[in-house]
Amino acid sequence: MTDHHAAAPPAGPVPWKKDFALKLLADMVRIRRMEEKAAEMYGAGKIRGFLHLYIGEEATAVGALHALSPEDNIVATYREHGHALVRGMDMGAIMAEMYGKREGCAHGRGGSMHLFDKATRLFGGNAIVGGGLPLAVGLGLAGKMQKEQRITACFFGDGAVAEGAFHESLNLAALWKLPVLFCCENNLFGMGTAIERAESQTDLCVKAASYNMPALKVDGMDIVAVHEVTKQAAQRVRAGEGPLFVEYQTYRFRAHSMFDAELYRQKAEVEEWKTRGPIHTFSARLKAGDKLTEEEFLALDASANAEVDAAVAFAEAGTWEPLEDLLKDVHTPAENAP
Amino acid sequence: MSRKLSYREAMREAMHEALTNDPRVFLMGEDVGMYGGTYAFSKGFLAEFGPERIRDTPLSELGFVGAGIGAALGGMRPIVEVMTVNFSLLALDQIVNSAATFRHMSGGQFSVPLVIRMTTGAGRQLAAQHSHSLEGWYAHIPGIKVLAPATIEDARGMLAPALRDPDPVVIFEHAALFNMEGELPDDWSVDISSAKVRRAGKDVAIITHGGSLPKALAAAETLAAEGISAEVVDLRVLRLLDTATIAASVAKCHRAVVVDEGWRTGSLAAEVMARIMENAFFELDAPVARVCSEEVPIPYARHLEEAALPQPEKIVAAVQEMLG
Amino acid sequence: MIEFKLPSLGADMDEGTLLEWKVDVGDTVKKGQVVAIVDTTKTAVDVESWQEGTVHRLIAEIGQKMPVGTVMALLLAAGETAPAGVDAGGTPRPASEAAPAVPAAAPAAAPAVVAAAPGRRMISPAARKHAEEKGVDLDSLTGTGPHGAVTLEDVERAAAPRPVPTVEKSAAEKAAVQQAARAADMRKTIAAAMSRSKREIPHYYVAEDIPLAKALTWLQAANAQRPMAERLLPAALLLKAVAMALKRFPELNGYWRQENGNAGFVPGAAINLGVAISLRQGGLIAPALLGADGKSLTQLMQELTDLVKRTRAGSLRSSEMSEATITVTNLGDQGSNSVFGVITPPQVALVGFGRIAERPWADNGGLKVLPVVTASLSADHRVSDGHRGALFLIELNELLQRPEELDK
Amino acid sequence: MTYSEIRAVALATLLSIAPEVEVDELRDDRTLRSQVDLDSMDWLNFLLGLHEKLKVEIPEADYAKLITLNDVVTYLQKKLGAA
Repeated sequence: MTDHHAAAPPAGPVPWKKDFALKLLADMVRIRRMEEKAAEMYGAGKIRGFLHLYIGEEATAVGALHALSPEDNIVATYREHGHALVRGMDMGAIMAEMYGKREGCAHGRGGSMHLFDKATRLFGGNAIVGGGLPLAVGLGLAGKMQKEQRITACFFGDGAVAEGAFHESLNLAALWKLPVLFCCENNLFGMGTAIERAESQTDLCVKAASYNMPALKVDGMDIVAVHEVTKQAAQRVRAGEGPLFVEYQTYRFRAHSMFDAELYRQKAEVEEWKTRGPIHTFSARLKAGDKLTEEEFLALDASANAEVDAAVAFAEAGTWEPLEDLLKDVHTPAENAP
Repeated sequence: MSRKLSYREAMREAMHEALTNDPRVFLMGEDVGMYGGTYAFSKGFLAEFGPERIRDTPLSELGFVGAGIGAALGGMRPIVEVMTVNFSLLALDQIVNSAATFRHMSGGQFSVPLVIRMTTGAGRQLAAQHSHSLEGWYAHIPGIKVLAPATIEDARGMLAPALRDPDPVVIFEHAALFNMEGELPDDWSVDISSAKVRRAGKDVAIITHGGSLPKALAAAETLAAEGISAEVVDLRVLRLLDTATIAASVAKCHRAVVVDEGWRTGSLAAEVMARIMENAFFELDAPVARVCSEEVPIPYARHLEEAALPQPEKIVAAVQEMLG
Repeated sequence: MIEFKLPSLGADMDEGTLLEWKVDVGDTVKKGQVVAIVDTTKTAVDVESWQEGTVHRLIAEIGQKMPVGTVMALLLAAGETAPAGVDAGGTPRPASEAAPAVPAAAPAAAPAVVAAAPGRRMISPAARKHAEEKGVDLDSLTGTGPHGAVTLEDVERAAAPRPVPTVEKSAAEKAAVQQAARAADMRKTIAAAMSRSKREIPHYYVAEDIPLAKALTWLQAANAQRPMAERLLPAALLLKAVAMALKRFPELNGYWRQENGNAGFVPGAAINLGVAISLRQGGLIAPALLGADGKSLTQLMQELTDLVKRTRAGSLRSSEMSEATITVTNLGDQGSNSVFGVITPPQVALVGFGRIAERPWADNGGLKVLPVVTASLSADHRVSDGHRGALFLIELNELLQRPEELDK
Repeated sequence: MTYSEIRAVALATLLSIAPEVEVDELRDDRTLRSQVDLDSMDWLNFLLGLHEKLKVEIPEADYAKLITLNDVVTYLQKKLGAA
């Protein structure tokens, strides 16, 4: 069993105005509470199938997505509840989708691994490891060909790096200088396989460089660093420099999915990484900089819990899609063709 | 009025027209640009439409088919050319798990208006890895349409409605047809939903598609000389099968032979036979027969390849056996 | 009181076994705290509590296997005191909502069976094949299958002797209607069988004139010592002779069978002579005299008489109808000089006897008048050749010249 | 037994074998077997019926004398008379 020792927790002043900082903190807490409730509802049998939680990695999605524009395209993976929420999706629609209810964002057809939202240009979760990468390249190609300002951000894990799709997509994007931001959330494990047991080259930025693609590395637990680096990267891509690769070094505090016994890592390692947890370290830095009081934290935590309870109530009250609609939308009805 | 045209020129004309009429249309695939297309379908396009819209790709079928899907999601109308169905196996994940699935799985939010063209079939001594006929695999997948243009008219006419279709359309072009010449009527517009009776008859219905159509017509000619009137039905659309036309032809002839270059087990022929059994059971005077490729990796040597593939003589024999 | 239930522990897991409690009565439990370790089919897993409170009672025991949803422990919510004497039994109640009660799937639209084109009757292939074999005329049948299609069962019912439908009419009228219906049905059955025979069986014909002087004088002498009721007819002699002759010509006694693609002769297991019996109001049935070669003339005569009576009364057993291995038709004393019959499929031969009559007969240079019968053989050229057929008739002739040996 | 009584018995026996016969159309002086379709089996059963009802022996040798209905009745009358 290899050890991945956690560095010192993120620290230092937060160079943001208070309301912006609290907005990001609130988003992280909303994700955390939503994911905890999802775990509970899975245990209660309300959510079934597979469920991959984002607890521990919140800083990456919140920091990165707040550095992008609503017009940008987002392609994600099956660990995408946090991304969907920060992108602006209603928590009730997410919870209802995990319940399989008709009121879910995909009418209960996708479930936890396939959240879609046309309004926020979230082109889905994807249960195929690396499945989203070629799609992101295509979206980038369409954007470039239609001279649009939007860029495409593609989130994927360290596991996807081993797929052929990773090699083919990065090469295509670099070859055609497409406006694609490759956001690799390296949480050190591809399901139960530590990265050093899957990759001959574990420095992912070196991989990206082999396609002549500029690459940046950032502490995925430090929301300040994540946000600033992503903002800079997005500007370069938007300016037409071509694709860019960002490696967010992060860690998930819970099992790969519900449930695995986590035989592949030591409990001590998890505890060690928890000391670098994104929420409590950010709160501490804000408090130290007089940008957050305990009451304010409790208030935003309470509002997060209220939002979660409302989302659960919305999902519980949801209905099942009628069987008559089973075959609806296998094809696109003529009237609402794109 | 009509004019003489080869299958290749007809498809080339169709693509040229699509690229000219709609700026969202672009062609992407291996050697479609500088090389002019492996089978010269896009010769001269690069010079005329430029590298943005005639994109040579690296040998990354999963990558560029996925990119085609993404571009379609992004508002373009891509034509992705996969050199042959044999290489498309590398891109099957993107076609099955993304292209075919997006519309339904997203609860109707996203459509994928994409056309994928690929060559198929054997007969040119390319040996097992380059001689597959796997249309049946694609015709199995809900969410996409599958076409098999076998005539000059269809080669010219099918691309336009395929590009207009909001969902993915896969077009199989049989390698043996490219040099075939024929008359193209002035009004060549066609649908992409129905089968067509290419030759009327009353004693037996020979149901086939793509590269096997010329073989079926040749067999019908031989049978006519023996006083057997064979009807030849060109499926044209492999998903969604035009069951009504198939059933009507069986109802007229009461006997049917299905010709399909795929291997018989779990083949498209098997599906056509099931449709006949479900919809025209009481019309049958004899069990439906089929002429498929032998269940063997298609061999290189000419005599072996010919023995492995459906041939007019095998079709004639099947009909004679049936009429007893 | 808060019930702590065994949570669902994975997509493919319905129950778990408690390995270890991580808390004890009186401990306070915080949200997300691991309270137990449970073994699933895959592996041992830490189970956390999502509710907060103090442990009031641990219900599940170590090693207990239980379905998901079983109440494992009871917690007191913050500030709640234990109600006196309450001993909430931990009844295992799967909390997980049963699979959503969803209305039964709309039945997939059964593919509408396309009704046959007008004018084209809907007849199942099995029915078509059986009708041809049994010589049942399909046009006369109304189908009971889907959409009025004629099924195999419809044909089988038509092939077996039919109970004639009763109509409220006088007895005589009813009998007449029955008779007419039966005769009409019979005519159609015979027509179908005979046309199939001519279509499929390449007949060849051979004939032989057989002098019966010795045979008839022997018969008359035999009848003289017999009571009238046991009196023998010449037919009995002829049938016995045919049966004896067939023992040396098995290729005339059996069936032409068509089984999955290959067809061929199947020799009869016994010599069962189908005796053509005409019905009084027209029509013909050929029930079988089973094992004729092994029976005495007296037995044959009795069985023949009984067969004729039951045939004319319409009460034949179905086995008698279908077990003949060859047919013998005898025109009797009202018949013509000779008869060359049509083989009854699937048999492969038919023996015909004309009227026994006085005929001029050359006998070593002189001319005599003798009772003579013309015996004929129609046979299936796929199975035997004229040469063998002729030898059979010659054997028949010799047997009839030694009548005394036939009565064994 | 009188002639007509014997004739009645003969006709009853005939009907039991050939129920479709129109008895009143029968001509006594015409060959019986040309008016009624009786094969050798029927003829034997007809004579057997007379033998059982009238207890009269009819040897095969006498068959040639029994051509018309009249022949049959007078033959029986003679046999009965003598008995």
